[in-house]
Amino acid sequence: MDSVLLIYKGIYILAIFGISLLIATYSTYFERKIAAFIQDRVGPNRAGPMGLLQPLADAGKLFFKEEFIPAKANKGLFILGPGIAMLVAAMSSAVIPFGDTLIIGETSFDLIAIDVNIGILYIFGVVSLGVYGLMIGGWASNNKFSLLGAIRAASQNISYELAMGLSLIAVLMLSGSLSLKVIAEQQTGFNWNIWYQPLGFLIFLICAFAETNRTPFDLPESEAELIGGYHTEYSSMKLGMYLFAEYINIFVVSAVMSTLYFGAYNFPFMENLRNAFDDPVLGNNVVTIIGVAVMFAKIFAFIFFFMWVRWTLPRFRYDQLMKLGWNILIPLAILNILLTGGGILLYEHFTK
Amino acid sequence: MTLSERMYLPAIAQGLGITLKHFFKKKATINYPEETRQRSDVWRGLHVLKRDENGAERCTACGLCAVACPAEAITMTAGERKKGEEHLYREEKYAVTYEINMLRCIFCGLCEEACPKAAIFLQDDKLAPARYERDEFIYGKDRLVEPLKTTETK
Amino acid sequence: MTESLFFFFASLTLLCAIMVVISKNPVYSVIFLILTFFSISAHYILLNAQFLAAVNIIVYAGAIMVLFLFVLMFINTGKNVESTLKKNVLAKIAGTVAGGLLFIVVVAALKDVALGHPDPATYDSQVGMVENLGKVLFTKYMLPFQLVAVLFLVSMVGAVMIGKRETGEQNF
Amino acid sequence: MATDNKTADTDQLQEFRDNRDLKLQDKKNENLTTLNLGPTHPATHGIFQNILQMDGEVIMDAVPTIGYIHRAFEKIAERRPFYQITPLTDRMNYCSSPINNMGYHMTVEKLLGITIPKRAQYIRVIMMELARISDHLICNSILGVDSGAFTGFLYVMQEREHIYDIYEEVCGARLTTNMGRIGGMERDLSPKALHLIGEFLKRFPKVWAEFEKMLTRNRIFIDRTVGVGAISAERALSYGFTGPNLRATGIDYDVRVMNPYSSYDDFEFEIPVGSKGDTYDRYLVRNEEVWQSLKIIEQAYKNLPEGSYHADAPHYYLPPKQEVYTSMEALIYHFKIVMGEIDAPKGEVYHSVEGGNGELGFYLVSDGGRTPYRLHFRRPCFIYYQAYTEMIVGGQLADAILTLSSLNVIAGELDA
Amino acid sequence: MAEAPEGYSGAGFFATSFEKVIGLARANSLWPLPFATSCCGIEFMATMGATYDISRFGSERPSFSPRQADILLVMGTIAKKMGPVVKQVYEQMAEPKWVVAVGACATSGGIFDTYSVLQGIDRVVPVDVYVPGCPPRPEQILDGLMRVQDLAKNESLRRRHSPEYQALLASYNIK
Amino acid sequence: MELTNENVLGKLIAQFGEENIFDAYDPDGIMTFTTNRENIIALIQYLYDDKDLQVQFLTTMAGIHFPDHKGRELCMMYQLHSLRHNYRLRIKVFVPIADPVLPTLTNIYATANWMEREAYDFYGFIFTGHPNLIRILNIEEMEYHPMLKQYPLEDQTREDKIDTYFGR
Repeated sequence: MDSVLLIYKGIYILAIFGISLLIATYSTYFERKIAAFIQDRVGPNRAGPMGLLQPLADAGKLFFKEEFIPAKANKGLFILGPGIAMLVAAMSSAVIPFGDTLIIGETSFDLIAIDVNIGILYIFGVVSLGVYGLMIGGWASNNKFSLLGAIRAASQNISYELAMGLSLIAVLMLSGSLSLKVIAEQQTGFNWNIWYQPLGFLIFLICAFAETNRTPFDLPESEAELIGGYHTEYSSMKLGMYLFAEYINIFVVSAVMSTLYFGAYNFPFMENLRNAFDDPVLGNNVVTIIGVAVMFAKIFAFIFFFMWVRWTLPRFRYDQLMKLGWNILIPLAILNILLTGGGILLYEHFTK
Repeated sequence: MTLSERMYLPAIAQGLGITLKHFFKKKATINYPEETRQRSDVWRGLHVLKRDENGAERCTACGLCAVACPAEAITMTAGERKKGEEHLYREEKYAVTYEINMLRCIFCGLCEEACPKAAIFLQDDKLAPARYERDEFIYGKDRLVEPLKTTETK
Repeated sequence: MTESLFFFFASLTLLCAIMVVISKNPVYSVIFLILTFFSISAHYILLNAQFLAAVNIIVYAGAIMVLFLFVLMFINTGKNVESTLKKNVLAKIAGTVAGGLLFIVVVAALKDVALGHPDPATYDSQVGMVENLGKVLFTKYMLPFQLVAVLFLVSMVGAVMIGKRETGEQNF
Repeated sequence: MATDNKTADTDQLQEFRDNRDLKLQDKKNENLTTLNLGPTHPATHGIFQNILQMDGEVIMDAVPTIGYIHRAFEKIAERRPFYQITPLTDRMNYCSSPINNMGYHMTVEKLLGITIPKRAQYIRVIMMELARISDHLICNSILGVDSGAFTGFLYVMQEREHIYDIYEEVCGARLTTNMGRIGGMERDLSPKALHLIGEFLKRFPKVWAEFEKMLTRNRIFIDRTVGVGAISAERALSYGFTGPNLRATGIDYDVRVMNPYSSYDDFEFEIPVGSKGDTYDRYLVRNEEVWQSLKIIEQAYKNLPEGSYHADAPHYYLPPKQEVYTSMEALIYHFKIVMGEIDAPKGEVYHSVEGGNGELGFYLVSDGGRTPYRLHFRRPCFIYYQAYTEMIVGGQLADAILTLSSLNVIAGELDA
Repeated sequence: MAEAPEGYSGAGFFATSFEKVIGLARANSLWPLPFATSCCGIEFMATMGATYDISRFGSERPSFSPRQADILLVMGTIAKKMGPVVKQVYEQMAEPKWVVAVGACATSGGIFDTYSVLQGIDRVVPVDVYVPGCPPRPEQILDGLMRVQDLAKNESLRRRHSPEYQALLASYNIK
Repeated sequence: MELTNENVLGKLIAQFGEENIFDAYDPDGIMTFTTNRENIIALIQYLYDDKDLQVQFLTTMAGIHFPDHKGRELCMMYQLHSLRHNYRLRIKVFVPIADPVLPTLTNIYATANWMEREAYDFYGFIFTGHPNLIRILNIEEMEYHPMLKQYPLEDQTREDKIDTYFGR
């Protein structure tokens, strides 16, 4: 029994890792395609049918490109940087519930790698480490553009983490738990958190853009100013790892947003569907499988949104970014906490 | 700024709306190697040395094109037409060698304009292709002169 | 299992801590310090205090050390300071004295310490969980908690004031 | 012009500059980092280098270096017959080559004393205004690209393709047009060209309005540009600014109105002016100028007079090919013109046109020979780029880049 | 690792060696470094634009950092003042790298046969593909890109270590 | 006062004297006259300050080389513009090539800075008082001033050039 679960967990973790890699790989493809479509172009279409092999071509090329370590760079840290970025990005998807429980025979399998009761803090902790990859890489490159990028990344991530955490607290007040699984379970059917937390979601969304360094917050790598920012000096697969990490981060953040605000794997009328089956096990499994699909649909919708915004908006300037984070988002998040607290009190006052 | 502009969001939503509209628009791309974009009739493309209606070369090696060329890309040597070559060369003088350095050429069309015999012509349907070696860009008469229209190809 | 993990993490913590001190490059020091925090967090997890573990990482590794690194990158000194320090005999003597004093204090403090042994009958393994922590904080330690909060607020206001003064405007 | 935004705080800037001087003098100040912006930086679209002294993200000083694509136009011009100089002018401000072509032709016509027929003048106006549109279109959309909004750029680039189609129909090239000849145009507007212009007039306003909608009132963009790279009217005049960059500071100097050429006095149009001379004003002025150019094209297109498309100047304008074959006189003229054996009269002329970036002047000295004795180009970019240092100091790196793209410095024109 | 691209149409494809696969990967993912100095750079914008769309070849990601670029597209006049910069950028690029000289100025100096202009960038860096035109039409630039793709497809993985290649670099005084 | 060429010239001669304002003529509607290097700055300053003229815009500066004019080989042309009155005028100063020294204009017009550097680069004019008189377009190592008539245009390193048929 225990060993079955252990093996299952191992397989599941591998699968999640594989899926996030796959999604990250194909995110590059979708980014290019979506950018092209938005810009009235057709995008990559010559590598394989509809250009579907484009990411493989990129990966293959990056693997076999010359490894280049600048002479003045700090070698150890130069290699460590992308490693940290990749590792941290890959770690963070462990606590996300991608689905409910599958029941096979007697055993029920949770579709979550590790269900810790501080899931959200875990993600928060891991994500907050992601910036080290950028900072160390940027600093070790011994290039001024990289250094500027690293410094921007550091200050940006720290500033927006605060607002992000504050906007989260409102959700936690509603759910009363730090476990993502519990938060997901609470939003059955159409009872999603977004209806109670529109402002909180907005703040979280903006912070998510900032944390993943996407436009309009892509200052650490803004092409027009810093060439490549922190990854200016990187070539071959080390660059690939940075790019991977960025896309995995988008994936994870999308998953977190779906879980926290958009009901994770829950979808409207799921209870009706579940009850429509005579066999509760079958009903449960069908709903779970649909739930997984729904979860991924939500994630993809968010990924699309990320790219859509990326190709629409101009980026902020450094000081404006800071101002937005500290002067607008943090007060707003605090206001949101107060409002939520007041709301909960009122609700309890009138219902009890 | 008005209040709505201060809020960031309305303008952002408007921008997103425009880009989404384009997402579903018909694409403007022309798949180049398979399809080609239509060029104007007067497009100044690759040079050709014309023949007259009898298949004789029009060029008389007067050198006006070489003088008119701001890039100094044209070189030629003139020769006297011998007896029995009337079907090859229209005038009494002709260009023994005629070379255009396509790398130097700026396709300004001044040579075409300068030619009093309407011999050199910049075609609208051909472009100078990219190549690997610098030497391949010296276009001699073998590549410049219009291929002879034989009866078979008619 | 737990015991061996404890020893592993304990030795890792000590090793990293020593590396923090002896690394010549301040950036390496910071990275070892982060590793130290990680292994301390591992200790927390072994104690079933997941919340503390996570907060330790978020606050120390995720925020404070980032700022350390940030400052180090800006200053980008390292070598010069180190070499001048090394040559200075006075600094060496001062270091020795200070280290010796610290050692004495530690010995004095640990001399009479009796290791507590929790009673397995009354020990609540969930004591470190978030709910319990929250309950304790908001009941038993209400006053200290609020005092700390006020202190925090004051320091925040102070930080804002200092930050503002730097631009040269006389706002207060 | 709508500039309802916060005023540029000149006092603060002055204070900053005083502080900066102190900081720069203090050589021991190790907080300043040197950043080498260019010559291959993505934002320096052409090639110019700036060595920046930075205090964190703030620029304390900048030392510009130019000349990376110096091509010696003025020297070449002294060795070429008049008609062969046209291809050179193409490559000066390559975003709006027809304006350069026409400006040069008008200069030579002024020297030779040729007046060209109305129809040719109107065709020139159409082409020049199309060129102005394509110039401003690149400048403003690149401003979007440099601020991170890439997409608008590709929307308007599609319209530029249509402008190129018109060029192609008129002269046979897309970018380096070599359009027009001394004494007129080389060919009349073909029916297809007229049709394309008509289509363009119908379609372009929609695209341009959409582009404006994406950027103009977007607060991120406004924040990024308002007050950035501002220059006062006095300084701008002292630096010899002309064109949109001068008009953004509030001075309505436009060669098309001050010294009308090529029948510009026939058309109704307004000169948009800004007030603060910052990046946003430059953006707005260019945007508005595009609308005005459209207005001019529309008028010229509607009222295109009948007549010849070139002056009757057999000494200078090549005879039609058909006549060369048949008439001896035409053949002689043809040879003389092509060989460059037409002696120009002695004299010196200065003629200026409103180029994409300002007053594009040609100072031509002729000693009666076959080539210009001296041809000096007044290149607006070269003249106003020297103010760049003054404009970016005190701003941030990101500001410097937007200022650069809003100035529309064209390397070909800068370095000549 | 780069898997054999399954489903890639064409009979006998699977018989091709590993080298071919890498070659294909490289050919379809040529990230350009647009070294645009003048007019040709403006035409390159058109190539990137919607009508010609260089992204179809997988090359729409311009890497302004030389480390990440695969092809150096030199577009526009390279003056003598600029020559060392071109060389430096070339040296900074990671192998495998290709150079395309686009336009009359970059290939041969064009009309600027003057004291200040380099008469073709092959005087400072080895050039793989020349694209004529002043400026070339976007079609021609794409043509040049496809030529590089052909080169990349057929290039042996060991070419960059071969003595011929080293000798070539040495003849340009590079490294 | 309406600005006509006669008016302005009269005013300037009254101010500076016949010996300093000479060779006035009007080749293309822009009044052109010559002055000497001692008076050029004062003259431009006067034009700038005068209430009636307000010639406050420096359009361009261009050097010209006349190798045949012995003793006054180099000419510097200043073209000024009064934006208020839309009145242009052109001032020339001739200096010998052995002593190509002119006072700088940068104190009046900021834009003169690079124009003078360009003139130095091309012709070798020396502007006294210029803040940073170094080459601007050419490489610093260049040994000659390329726009002087005696120097060739062509790049001497070109190999594929055949001179037959090129009359130049």
